Amino acid sequence: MSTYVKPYGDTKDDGKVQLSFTLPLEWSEAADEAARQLVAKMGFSDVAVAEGRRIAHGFSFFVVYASTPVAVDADSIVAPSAKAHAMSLDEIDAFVRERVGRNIRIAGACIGTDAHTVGIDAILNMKGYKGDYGLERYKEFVTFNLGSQISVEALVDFAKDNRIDALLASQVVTQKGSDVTNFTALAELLEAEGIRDDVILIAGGPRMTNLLATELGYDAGFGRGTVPSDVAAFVATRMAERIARM
Amino acid sequence: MSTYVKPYGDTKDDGKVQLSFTLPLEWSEAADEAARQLVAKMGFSDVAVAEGRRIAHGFSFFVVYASTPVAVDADSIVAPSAKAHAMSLDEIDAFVRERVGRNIRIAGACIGTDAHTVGIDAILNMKGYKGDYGLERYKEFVTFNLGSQISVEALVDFAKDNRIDALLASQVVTQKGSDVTNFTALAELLEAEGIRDDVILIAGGPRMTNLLATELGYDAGFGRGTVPSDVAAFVATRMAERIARM
Amino acid sequence: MELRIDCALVADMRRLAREIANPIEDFIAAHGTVSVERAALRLLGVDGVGHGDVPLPNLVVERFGCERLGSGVVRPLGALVAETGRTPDDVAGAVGDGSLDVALADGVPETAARAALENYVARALARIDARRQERAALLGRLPQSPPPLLYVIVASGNIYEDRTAAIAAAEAGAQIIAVIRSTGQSLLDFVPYGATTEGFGGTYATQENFRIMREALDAVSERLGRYVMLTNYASGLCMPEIATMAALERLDMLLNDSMYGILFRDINMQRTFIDQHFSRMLNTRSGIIINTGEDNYLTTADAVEQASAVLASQFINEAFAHGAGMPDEQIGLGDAYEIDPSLENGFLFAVAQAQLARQCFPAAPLKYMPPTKHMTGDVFKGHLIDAMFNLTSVMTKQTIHLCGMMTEGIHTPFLGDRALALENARYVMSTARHFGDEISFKEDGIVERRAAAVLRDAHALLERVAERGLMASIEAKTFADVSRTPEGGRGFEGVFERAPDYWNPFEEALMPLASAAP
Amino acid sequence: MELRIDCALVADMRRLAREIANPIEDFIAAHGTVSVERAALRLLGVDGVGHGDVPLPNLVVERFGCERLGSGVVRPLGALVAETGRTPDDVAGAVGDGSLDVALADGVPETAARAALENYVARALARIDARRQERAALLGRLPQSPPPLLYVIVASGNIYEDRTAAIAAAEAGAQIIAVIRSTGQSLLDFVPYGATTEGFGGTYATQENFRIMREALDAVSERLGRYVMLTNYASGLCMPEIATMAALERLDMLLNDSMYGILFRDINMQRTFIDQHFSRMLNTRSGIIINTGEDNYLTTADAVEQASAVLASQFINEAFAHGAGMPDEQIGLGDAYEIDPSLENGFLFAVAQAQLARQCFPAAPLKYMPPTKHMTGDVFKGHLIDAMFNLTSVMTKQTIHLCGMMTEGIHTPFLGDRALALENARYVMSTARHFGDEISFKEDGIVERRAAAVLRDAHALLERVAERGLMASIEAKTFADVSRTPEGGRGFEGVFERAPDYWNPFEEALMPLASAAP
Ligand code: B12
Ligand code: B12
Ligand SMILES: Cc1ncc(COP(=O)(O)O)c(C=O)c1O
Ligand SMILES: Cc1ncc(COP(=O)(O)O)c(C=O)c1O
Repeated sequence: MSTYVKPYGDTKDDGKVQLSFTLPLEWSEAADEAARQLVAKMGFSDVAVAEGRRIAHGFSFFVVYASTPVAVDADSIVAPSAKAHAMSLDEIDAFVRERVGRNIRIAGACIGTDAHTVGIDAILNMKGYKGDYGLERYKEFVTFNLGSQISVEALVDFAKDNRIDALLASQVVTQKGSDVTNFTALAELLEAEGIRDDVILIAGGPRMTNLLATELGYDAGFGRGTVPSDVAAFVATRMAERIARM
Repeated sequence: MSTYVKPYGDTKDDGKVQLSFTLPLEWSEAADEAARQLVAKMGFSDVAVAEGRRIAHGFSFFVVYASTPVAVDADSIVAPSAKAHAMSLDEIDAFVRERVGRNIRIAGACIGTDAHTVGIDAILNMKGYKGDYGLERYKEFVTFNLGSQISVEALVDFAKDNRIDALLASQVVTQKGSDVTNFTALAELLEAEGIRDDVILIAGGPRMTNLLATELGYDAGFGRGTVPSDVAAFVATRMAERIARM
Repeated sequence: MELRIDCALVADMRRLAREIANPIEDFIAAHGTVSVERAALRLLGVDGVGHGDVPLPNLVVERFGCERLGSGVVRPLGALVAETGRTPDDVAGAVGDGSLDVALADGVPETAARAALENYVARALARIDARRQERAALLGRLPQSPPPLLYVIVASGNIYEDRTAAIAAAEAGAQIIAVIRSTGQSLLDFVPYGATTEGFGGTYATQENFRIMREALDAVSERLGRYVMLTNYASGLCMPEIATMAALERLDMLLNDSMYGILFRDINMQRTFIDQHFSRMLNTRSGIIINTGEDNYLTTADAVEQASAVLASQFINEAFAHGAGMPDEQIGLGDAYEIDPSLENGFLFAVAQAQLARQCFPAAPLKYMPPTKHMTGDVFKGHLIDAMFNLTSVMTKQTIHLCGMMTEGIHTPFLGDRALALENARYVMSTARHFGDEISFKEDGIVERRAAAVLRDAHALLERVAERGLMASIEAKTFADVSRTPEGGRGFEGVFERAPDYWNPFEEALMPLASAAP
Repeated sequence: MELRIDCALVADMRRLAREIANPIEDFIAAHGTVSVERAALRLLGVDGVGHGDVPLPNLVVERFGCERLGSGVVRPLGALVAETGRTPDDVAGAVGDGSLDVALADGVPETAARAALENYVARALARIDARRQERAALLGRLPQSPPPLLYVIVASGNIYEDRTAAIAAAEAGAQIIAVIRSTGQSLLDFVPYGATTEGFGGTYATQENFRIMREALDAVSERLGRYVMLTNYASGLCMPEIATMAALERLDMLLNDSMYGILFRDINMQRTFIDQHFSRMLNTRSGIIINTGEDNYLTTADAVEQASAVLASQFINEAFAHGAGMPDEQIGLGDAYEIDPSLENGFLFAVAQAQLARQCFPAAPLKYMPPTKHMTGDVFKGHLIDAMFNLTSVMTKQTIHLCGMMTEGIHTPFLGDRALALENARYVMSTARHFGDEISFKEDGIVERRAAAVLRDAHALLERVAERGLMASIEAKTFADVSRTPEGGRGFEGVFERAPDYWNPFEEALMPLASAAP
């Protein structure tokens, strides 16, 4: 089956979209017209330049409403969430005891030059995030928080030296694609060292999606709004699957 | 010469655009992905779904930043403003006395079912708009304000009966293209009655542009931010041209 | 956050407003309108359309009214009911299509005609009361969030898209849904029939549309565990009929102003005064909160200058509402945040005005309208102006809060616009929830001086109106800078002088409430 | 809008902060750092890079410092200047590339070495003073708009794009431009050289970049008729050198905190304390306003809990600034609007904190940082949170107002984002311009109780720190929940004990100012 969806303004399939942008043009009626033509050239119809104004010498800002003819087939989009397995802390601990039979060793870090530790700390630290305890609080996890600006090499060495089961990498800075570069480097180094299959590899950060993470060769990816138990449940379930397969 | 311009985020030609829209989908990571694919399908690259969230049962709202490959040639865009002739009230009156040699008779109305008189009143009424006196204040204009919800037929009849030189039509409601429909009807009726060339025909309203007005067969169009002297100057200059041509 | 205001002046304004209303109410008591008659017919169960899609109530009034409109149309209808034993609706249909000779009514004795309708009248009132009790029960079981009650409009022009939008808005936090009606409906001298999917800037107010929306909102109220209110417009040439339909379909509020139609729609003033009186008696009985239209003074003229007109109008609206027996709790007096955003300290002026209204009408569920006039295509700026409005509202404890849309300057709201508007209101009102309780104003500062000036000017305005009389004042451009004459404007042909035997059983039934008024 | 606060407590906090600073200042007086030495070299005119792109000041310190760093590097330089008759810059170049034997310095008598530099020292100070006078003249001729002074960042990572952005921002109303430097520059133990077009989240702080921006802003200041200020970071391992460059290029403000590097960059605490002292003496002389970094307590932890840490840190920063001779007018103490937008009455808490700072530090140009932590991808909501921040700022008369960006949760600001942010601030601050003057707070209400609690907690915190000592307190996780040891962290190797003959002519010159401090 396929369900094509379009943006919804006030009527099904009207395709209404709001856009805003700056053009390097001094404002004039011609600049408004340039904005209109630009948006029309993008493929929109019914282009209304709602606002066009000078914001500085040689720059104008525009707010535009227009209709897109584009639709996507919502049914064909597969973006399974890594958060599928909702379990509480106690349930997860019990699950690990029963189905894994030993502690799970977890290491997390902000990799590359990234120093935004608040996100990974939210997942790892005892106190957790939004009322959800962090992984350190779980009885069946042994957790290492390596902190910020950890090179990919250092993290892989740590994993080898400490028999880590699950590696958690965070990237908050995304400028110039630095997040993807660093995540890729980590996955590749693990492959090169021949230990990729020994660890559950998890990526996280505000722009991360599970889909992107799997494309990058990770087991899972977690984005904005993640709470620790989302991650804990994933790790526990995935470990159990591995144990079962062995 | 041609100067291709693209939206400017923080670097020349980065093509950055902000979009927002609603999709008729329950929120999930797949809905975020649908939004991403939709914007990619519109032709944007570097699509970042900055925000995706449920706003109601079966509806999600998205904020997206992306880069467009589209550019427009700013130099090729001709959208001459009708506001070109900056003159003060006294200058305009003097100009009319000298170059037209008689009073100019002006009639204005909100046509069709439109009852938004504030805009046309701003142009016509004595007190004017933003500190700029209205056309009624000009010594050399004889002004008729017909008010709101004036049918195209009534306006044309009035023009004929009162030897009107300049006809000012306002449309504020634009839903379902009603403005264009009414403006077109007025221009066509004037043609049909054979008096199109006897009047200076002017369109106005918040979504009007001079370009659109000329496309609709008007002498000029005035949009948001118009002050009465813009219109007065245009009418006076155009009248003088006509007199000179005769 | 009390302002020090001159309470004696306030009391005197209330006295002046009553003085202004008195002669008008005398006039009302001696006159009737076709729309009040049609409302009575609707209450008796006359519904549906006849030949040429003309609503039955209109057809009946036309038939009966040609000669003896002054006596009202209910008596002849009652006579025919007595004579034929058929229901009023049936009789109306037959009268409408000409299959029943209206002359048959002539011979029926007064008492028989009255008696024939007794049950129908009682049933109508019972149905209204039942609707009112239904509402009370629902509000008890599904309590609303505390005020300011967030109110949004739906205006797609298609009742089914409006329904989708209304449900979504309720889920996003709306507590009141207004279905905007199509441009110009107020000038129609009949109420369209059935579900409608067209209209400009809204779709028609019809009884079926009311029903569709009420049903949808009842369902969503149950789902959300809080009652979501529905509102529409009892305004224009069919004001009393809409009040009737709203009573029957359990709307919770109605836009209803004593002078709006006169000033802003050029509806005849006699017609408007009579219609609003009957509408308000009915609204009182149905427990419907009215919303007055003072915001309209501000959208068409300078908000700083019009402030005193707003306050004066609020007092006049209150007086007429009281005159129709309406308790303060149902009188939603209007105001709007229309001050020019570029005015330095404009926010202080808006706070002064809103707080002044709050103190002058402590028990009224004040209705606060959002910025509209100064909203441009810059949706980002617009969102901020709405935020300052939201802040003013929560600070001054407004009751009915119309959420401003960032796209006000562009289009009727999109579904997403409404969600953002509600988010705006919820955020600002939560983060500054008790700010108003925390502060007091500098004595004789900008805010207090402004409030005092507005009060003084409004008092002077009411004095002038009381002296000259309301109708003459309206003619003399006292309000909104327009002049209307007592015989001018739309719908004057539908006004009649009551004959000594004029009879309207609903007026009779609702009257006691009116006389018991404060 | 005064809060009733316990003035005795405030006075006692100031006393405690001094008590805390005293032993650290004694420590500072007995120690030096490589970066202070490099700053002295820069002041003497040593600039440029040598072999391997290493800056000359670094090369010189390396060469001279290997044995006798404790005496400072200025004396041997002076000796070589005396010996060779060449300029300090020339000598440095020759020392750097090894073409001049440093042993030559050994025989030169103390007085000769000192005398050789006298003119250079005087010239450096004269240049700083000239820059300061230049600023004063410009401010006189091109007066700024009244505070809150709107401050925006540019952060494209390319100094030329940053220049474009800065000019545009100034035209859109910005009064202060901060050029954000690349991630991690604070951890470099040298200052990069020349114009730079790369970096993450900003480009490098270099003297040439400072010059480029200053020139551009001077031009736009003339065009706009109001002086536009420039700021950067005197923070990290090169704090004193950046203060030097800023003095020479007429920056107007500098981020400069007495503990930020220790807590948030794991820079050694001894290094930081010494560096900040010298930097502040220099900033005092150059008339540069410092901006402290209390906002950082709030971005990494709960803002409601950290409120007292912010206030305590403000007192400590003030004490150290006073210790360096800095007058109140140059001490831009920090705070931020980081309260969770979903917290009911969060706005009241923010107002309480901001007003508290205003009253504790009446003469300080308070720096107010925008919401960042709770900003998400929802730019519409973000714009509103920024509006409430803007309102708080104008109400509580903050001086230096960093404009929040609706896109804070997404990317470093676009040119258009900045324009919208400035529009937001201008609108809110104008429409509510005198609101703060108009109101007073309920006695013992939510706002006053909150302020009192924060004051009490901050006092207790300062008491504990005074008792334990600042270094030990930092080790014991008193601030920002991190522990740092006196010998730990980056840059400790650059700290040295002063030899009895330690000589730094600039310290000597700047000292009198410091002793004349309040
Ligand atoms: C706080 C902050 C800082 C603090 C960081 C302190 C610290 N110890 O972390 C300080 C002040 C040091 C800082 C510095 C910088 N910052 Co900063 N910072 C922020 C800010 C305001 C909040 C980030 C945050 O803490 N969010 C809260 C947490 C809880 O959310 P989160 O990180 O998304 O984490 C959640 C999920 O993503 C997920 N998650 C995250 N990681 C992981 C990992 C795993 C394994 C899993 C499972 C889940 C997971 O779970 C978390 C909980 O739900 C953001 C703006 C913003 N509002 O987002 C800018 C921001 C991230 N910073 C930015 C920049 C540019 C910088 C600097 C480069 C500035 C400069 N020139 O110095 C430096 C870079 C420092 C460095 N080397 O990385 C930019 C990044 C732009 C971009 N998209 O690339 C932002 C977006 C601000 C902006 N608009 O410019 N910053
Ligand atoms: C005030 C107002 C009203 C008042 C009008 C009172 C009156 N006497 O004019 C009332 C309350 C009656 C009203 C009613 C309605 N309104 Co209305 N209204 C507005 C509002 C808030 C302001 C318009 C305004 O006065 N602007 C100020 C003037 C000065 O600006 P302006 O009209 O653009 O005029 C300037 C220029 O455009 C130009 N200009 C205009 N005309 C002309 C003509 C000439 C010849 C020239 C040279 C220049 C010129 O010069 C003027 C000065 O610069 C706008 C929202 C908004 N912020 O724009 C909605 C708005 C226009 N209304 C709207 C709607 C839908 C309606 C109703 C249909 C609602 C309803 N269902 O009843 C009715 C329709 C009534 C009708 N039959 O037309 C929509 C229109 C949507 C659309 N794009 O189609 C808007 C945009 C609101 C919204 N977001 O939904 N409205
Ligand atoms: C009191 C009142 N009635 C009615 C309306 C709606 O307008 P109309 O009468 O055109 O339906 C408004 C709109 O502002 C109003 O304020
Ligand atoms: C006082 C202070 N210095 C410096 C910085 C900049 O960080 P870095 O030291 O990484 O350049 C900040 C940023 O928040 C700060 O507050």
